[in-house]
Amino acid sequence: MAEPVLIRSLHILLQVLAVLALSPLIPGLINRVKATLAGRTGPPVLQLYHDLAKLSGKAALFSRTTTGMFLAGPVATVAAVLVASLLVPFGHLPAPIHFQGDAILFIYLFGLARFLTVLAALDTGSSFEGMGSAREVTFAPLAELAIFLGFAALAKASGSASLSDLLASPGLAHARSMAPSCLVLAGWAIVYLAENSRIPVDDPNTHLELTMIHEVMVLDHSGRPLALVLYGASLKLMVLGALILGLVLPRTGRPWLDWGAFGLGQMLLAAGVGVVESVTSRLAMAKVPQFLMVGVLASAFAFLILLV
Amino acid sequence: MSLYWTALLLSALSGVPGLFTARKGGTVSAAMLTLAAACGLAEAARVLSGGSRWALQLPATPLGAAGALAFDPIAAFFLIPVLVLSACGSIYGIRYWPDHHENARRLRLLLGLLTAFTALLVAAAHMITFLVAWEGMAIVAFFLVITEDREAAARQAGWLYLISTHVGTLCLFGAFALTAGATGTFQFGLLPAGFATSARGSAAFGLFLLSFGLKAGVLPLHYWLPSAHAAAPSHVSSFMSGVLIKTGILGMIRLLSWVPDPPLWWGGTFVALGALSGIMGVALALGQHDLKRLLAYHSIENIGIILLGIGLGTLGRSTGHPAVMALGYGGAMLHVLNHGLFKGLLFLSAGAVAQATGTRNLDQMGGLAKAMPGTARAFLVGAWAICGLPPLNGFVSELFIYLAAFQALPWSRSPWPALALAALALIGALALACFAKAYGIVFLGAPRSPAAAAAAEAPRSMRVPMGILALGCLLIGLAPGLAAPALDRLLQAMTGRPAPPLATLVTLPALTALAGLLLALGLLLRRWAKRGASARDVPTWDCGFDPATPRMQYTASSFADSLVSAMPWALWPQVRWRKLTTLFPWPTRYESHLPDPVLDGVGIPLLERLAHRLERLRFFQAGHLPIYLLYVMVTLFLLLLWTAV
Amino acid sequence: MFCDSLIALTMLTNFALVTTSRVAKVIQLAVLQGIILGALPLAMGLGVHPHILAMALCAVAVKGWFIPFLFRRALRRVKTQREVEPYISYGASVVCCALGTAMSLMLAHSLPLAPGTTHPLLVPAGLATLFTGSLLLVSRKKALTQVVGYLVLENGIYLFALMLVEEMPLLVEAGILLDLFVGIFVMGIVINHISIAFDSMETHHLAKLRD
Amino acid sequence: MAWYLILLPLAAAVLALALPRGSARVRLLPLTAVLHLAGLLAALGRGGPLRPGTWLGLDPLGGWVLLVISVLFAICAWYTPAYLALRPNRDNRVFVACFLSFLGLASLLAQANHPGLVWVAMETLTLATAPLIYFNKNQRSLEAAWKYLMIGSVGIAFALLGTLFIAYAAHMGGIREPLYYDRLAREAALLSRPWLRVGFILCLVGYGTKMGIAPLHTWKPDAYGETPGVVGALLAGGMTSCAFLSLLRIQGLMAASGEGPFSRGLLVAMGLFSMAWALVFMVRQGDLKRLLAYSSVEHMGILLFGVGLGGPAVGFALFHLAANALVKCVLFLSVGNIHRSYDARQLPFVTGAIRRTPVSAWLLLLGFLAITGTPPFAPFISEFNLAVLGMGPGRLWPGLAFMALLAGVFLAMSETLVKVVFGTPSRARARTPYRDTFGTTAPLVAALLLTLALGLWLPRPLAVMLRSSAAMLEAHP
Repeated sequence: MAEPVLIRSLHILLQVLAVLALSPLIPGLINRVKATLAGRTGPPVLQLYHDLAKLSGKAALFSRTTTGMFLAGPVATVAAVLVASLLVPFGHLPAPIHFQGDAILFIYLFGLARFLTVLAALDTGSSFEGMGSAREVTFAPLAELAIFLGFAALAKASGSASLSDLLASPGLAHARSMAPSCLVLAGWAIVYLAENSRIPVDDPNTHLELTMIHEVMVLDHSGRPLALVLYGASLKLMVLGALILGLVLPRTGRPWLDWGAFGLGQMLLAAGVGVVESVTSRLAMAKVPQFLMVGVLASAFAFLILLV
Repeated sequence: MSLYWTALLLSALSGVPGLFTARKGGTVSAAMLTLAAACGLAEAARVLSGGSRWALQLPATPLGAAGALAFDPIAAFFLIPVLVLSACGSIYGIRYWPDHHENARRLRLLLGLLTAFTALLVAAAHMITFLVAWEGMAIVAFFLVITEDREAAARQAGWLYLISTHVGTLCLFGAFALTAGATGTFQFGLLPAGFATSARGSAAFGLFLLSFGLKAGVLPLHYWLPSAHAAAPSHVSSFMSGVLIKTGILGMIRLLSWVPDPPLWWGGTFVALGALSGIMGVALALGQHDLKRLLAYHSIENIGIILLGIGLGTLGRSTGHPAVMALGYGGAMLHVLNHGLFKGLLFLSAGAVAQATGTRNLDQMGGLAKAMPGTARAFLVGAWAICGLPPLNGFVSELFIYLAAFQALPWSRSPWPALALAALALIGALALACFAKAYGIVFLGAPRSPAAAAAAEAPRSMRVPMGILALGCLLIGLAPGLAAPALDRLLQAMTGRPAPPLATLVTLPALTALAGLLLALGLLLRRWAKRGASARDVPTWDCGFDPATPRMQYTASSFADSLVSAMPWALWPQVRWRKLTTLFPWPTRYESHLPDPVLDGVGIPLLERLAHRLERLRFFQAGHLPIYLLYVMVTLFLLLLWTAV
Repeated sequence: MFCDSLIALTMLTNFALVTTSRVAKVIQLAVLQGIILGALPLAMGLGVHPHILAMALCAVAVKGWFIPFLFRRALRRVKTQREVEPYISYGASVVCCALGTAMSLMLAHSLPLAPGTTHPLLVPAGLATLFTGSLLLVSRKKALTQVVGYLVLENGIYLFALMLVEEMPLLVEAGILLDLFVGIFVMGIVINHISIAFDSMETHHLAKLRD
Repeated sequence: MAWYLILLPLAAAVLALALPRGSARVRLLPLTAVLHLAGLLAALGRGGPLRPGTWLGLDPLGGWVLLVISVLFAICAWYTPAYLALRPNRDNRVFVACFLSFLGLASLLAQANHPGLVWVAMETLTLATAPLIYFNKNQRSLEAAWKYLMIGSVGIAFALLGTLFIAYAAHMGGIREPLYYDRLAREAALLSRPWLRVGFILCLVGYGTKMGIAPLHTWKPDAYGETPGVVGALLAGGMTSCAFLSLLRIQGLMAASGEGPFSRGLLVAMGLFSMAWALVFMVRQGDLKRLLAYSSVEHMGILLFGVGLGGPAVGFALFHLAANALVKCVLFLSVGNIHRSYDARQLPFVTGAIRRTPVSAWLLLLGFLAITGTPPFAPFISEFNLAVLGMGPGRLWPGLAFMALLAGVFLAMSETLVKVVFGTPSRARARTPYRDTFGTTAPLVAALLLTLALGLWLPRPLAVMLRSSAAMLEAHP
């Protein structure tokens, strides 16, 4: 540990603050790009901050049918993603907390969030929310599989199960690992869209309950719980974005430059999502598994290439 | 040693006083089994914390059969779930299966015997002793499965279990014959080097795998398990699922401890079987409507996870990677304990639910979290743990196995580590779907039947054992460092040489810290979210139409439908409904059912056809004396021909 | 020489037995065969041993008088006297019997005989008679004919036993006599029971117990 | 030589024929049984090697088999009074006399030291048991007795021919009368091989028919099915043991003359075939007594298999003889009780026995578990070790086939038994006044406990006896 403790602490602090404070920017960016491409003015970039502030002051409605589980969904999402954010490296510095197996914990924290979100949805007794949660759990296994196969491909060289090591692998820079890394990137990009409920898997802006996945699960939330839901969604964008950026960002060797690259990367990613959402249309529900399967296969091939 | 024997005797006799009293038999039995658990756990803790182990040679009988017991860390480790679950089960049984039940006395007596036989089995160090305990346990369990023998389903389940376990025992005969042939003794011990790779060694491995696989419910040998677990009283199911099927794992561990040089393909076989059991187990669980059958299929899934760990450990051992070995075996062993705790917990709470609602059908339940908050919390802890979600114990053991797979990736030229990894990921996600369904449909939403609406909380004596098991799940999940030294000793006993300590391979304190952080954040946010203004007496969002009725809720079938119908090639779901054709259709019904592909798809039709074929041979015994005499002549003729040739 | 012709006669009765359809006739033939066999030890010059003489006399008495008596008594009680359609037709029976006799000759040929055996024909004849008895047992439908078959089977053993009767009288005589007396006696009793219980002696009545 | 072992039961049989009152006759049974068992134990205790050159003598092999039969008889005799009390309208004169003479003839057979005498005993045994099968005196039992008698007589005739062939083999070798077994075994090298081989085959078919190995067993299901359970027990445990002993004597000769490998191969093949054939008929066998009959066929196959394996397996086969006899006794008697209670013994009619005749049903279930090799009952010891030895060095398939067949048999038997024992008794079936009483269940419990005891511990003298019996069958030229 040549790195002075102070600098390291500063980096950690920066990462935590970035996650806490800046993630609501990302949905704003995406919406802005979409609006621009559609020729509209669109909501301001900071719209989500306004929404969160407004919702914090509003009364929350709790249906008669619900139990304490109803609140657990939004709460757990935010808590789990926050903890997960400590495990993923932003830029190319090691994550604030890193140890063997943090990659697994990372994924399982998302699993936890999903579990409680689904239960919160079922807690309302609404058939819409049951439908949404059924869809959620149907697509999630494929997404998880794609991520883990990507891990397998990345760990083929190091055998490490820590995100900080996995994402520090040579990646695109190295000729031999170029093709696998591209495939993993493709697979993870699909997962990124799916996990964050973006087009072509899900449409965050839809208003028809029957076609929703994630949005329909949180249909009954209002007030502060809804604020948590929205905040959690933006956190997920940021944290999963970091995972993808780890694969593609060039290594500068200078921490502050890395930070800059990371920030730029997050913005580009958001812009990319906006572009994708503008130029593609929603997939039919039955096609979603096939789309995710492409992601799984991409990751699987990445591993298989390394095996031969 | 005396503590172990005290535990054994107390458990064996725990049902006896109840035979002679009209009331309080359950309490006495629970007290004795709890005392037995205290004694046995003390002994296990002593050995696992480095205390001296003991061995005992029983006197040989004139026919050469002898017996031996050895209380080593393996035995001590496996003894823990045995005693914990039997004690919890017996306390639970006081009110769950009270004295006025037809079979209450028999049930208590048998539960004690089952505990004693299983406790004997874990310490058996001789093939005869092992077989006696093994078969004793199986037969007693058969009587327990068939407790409610007035019901045809229970009889069928019991029979299926009985024949499966006996076939397993016979395979064990053969496997022991081959190993005893190699060592020249019935005593457990190291097999000569090279035996494992020989043809006889492979045959023995195959037979062991059949036998232990049948016991453990490894797919495709799991076919007996769902119906047996569903038919048995819930505290027996909890013991069977938590402990009894693990004796198959115990057998595999014992086998691996005798083999100095397991071939590479053994590990591969374990991984392949583990992946198959895990994925198919959970996929089949998804389509179940019967709560206990659903849990039973999850036992198959968890056996798959354990096998993945054993397989990776064996791969690591064969190739000389001690870290992979320690992580694989360690994870598998910890999962044995963990699964005992959370599956025991789940079965106990499922039993409470079934008793309160009078049905095991998920689609008749709903909204029970309000009526049975304690049971709901217990089930939630179990579900949380079994999905392997942090910060509970299921996550820790799965993490070990994941790490073994990760560490095996760089050097392995085989696809096994990656398969293990992918399988674990898939299993985890599917298990999550399944338990979201189970908890959501049973406890959340609105009651789907009058019985569910009228349900009442289980009595305290049933909730206490659930609480104990839930605490166990939490404890291991939050402080896995406590279990690590015991696992290290277990591994050393198993492989005969010191393995790298697990604590050096996994940063266990980080897990504890992060779990704490997660809980703290959760509590903080929850407080914040609750502090705002709220309105509580409102209906669920109904799109502005008439209020939704409970019948409109998603059911267990509809929840799982999209997943189950995505895998028709593996699951063979059966759907019965009339397609709507006209513009103004009549009311129609939709039923989906997920039969077991091995039992209902292959096994029963095959046996049916075989039996039919054999029945056709009956014409050989058609009652005509001349024909019978002809058999005598023909036999004589053929034998003479044999002599001439 | 005389004794060889007696043996040949026995084998002829075998053929006669398998072609006869009337039950009474079958009994008569069996009686005839019994008497021939009774005479055989005398023809072989074994009559000098009083115990062999006694055995032969016993055999003749049982086979020539006692057994026919029992059979006829049973026969009187039932109507039909003809063997209806045996499992193996009469023509096929003859062929079988011939084949069996040939096989007996072959088997006997492959077994070495003690040096100085005076009547080597006894072995094949015994086996052939045994075979005939077996044939009657498996091909006939009437209980009575079957018992006759058993009697013929016994005759085959008796023929073979004559090879040993001089050297091992005890073994042979005990066996032969016991078989004759007790076996046939008990069978006669059972036959009587059958004819009372079923009013018939068709064995198809006796095929209720089956799987 | 213990004359009284033969004469006592025969005298009792004569007395039974003479006694006018049925109740007094019945009391003769346990009395004779106890005296016989005591006498036998005394004779065995006196021990000493067999005096060579005698017609009768108690060698270890015969002693072991006779001990098994005597114990079995004692249990059956203890049970019979209670059974006969349930059938007051049946005259028991012939029944008791035949029952007693069975014991006398079995004693004769076990002590006979001469092939002819063995044969004579076997033949009379057949005849003495025929009236037992006809006890019910109806058309069905008559048919069973008829088949039993005819098939048995044909078999026994072949055995006589086989005995004569062996005598001729001795004659060729220059061995004169009397052909004591001990003498034949000593001079076995002189026997003419072709005659000996054919003689063995004939005896295998002959005594095999009496034992009831497939496909010579066809009388068995009918005979066991139509007799009272107690006769079934006596036949399945006692008479088959006698026939097996007769065969073993010949097998001893074969081994001593160096023809062991030939005969052993044959025995293994016949044994496995018997098990397989029995299995075919046990599948979906709804009739309890027939099921037990086929189980008996299967266990005869196991005995042959064990003897055929040779070496230490012979001892376990002999042990299995005892184990099988005792457990068969439990099974037949409990099925008999259930039959009494339901007045039926087929499946759709007999269900839920555990609720009507709880003790008998439990005994049936435990007996079934015991016979299928569940530890710690005695059959486990033999079946496990036979499986182990069947997979001993140099061979794998006999053991595997043996185990596969055991598994099949378990599957087939358990299907019927679980249906019979558990569930609810059918309402359509009227209940007879029969209830489990001390007299009809205690003997069974004793037999089961004995089986359990044998499984856990074999007294040293018995073990010695077993070992020297096995040695007699494993003599080398």
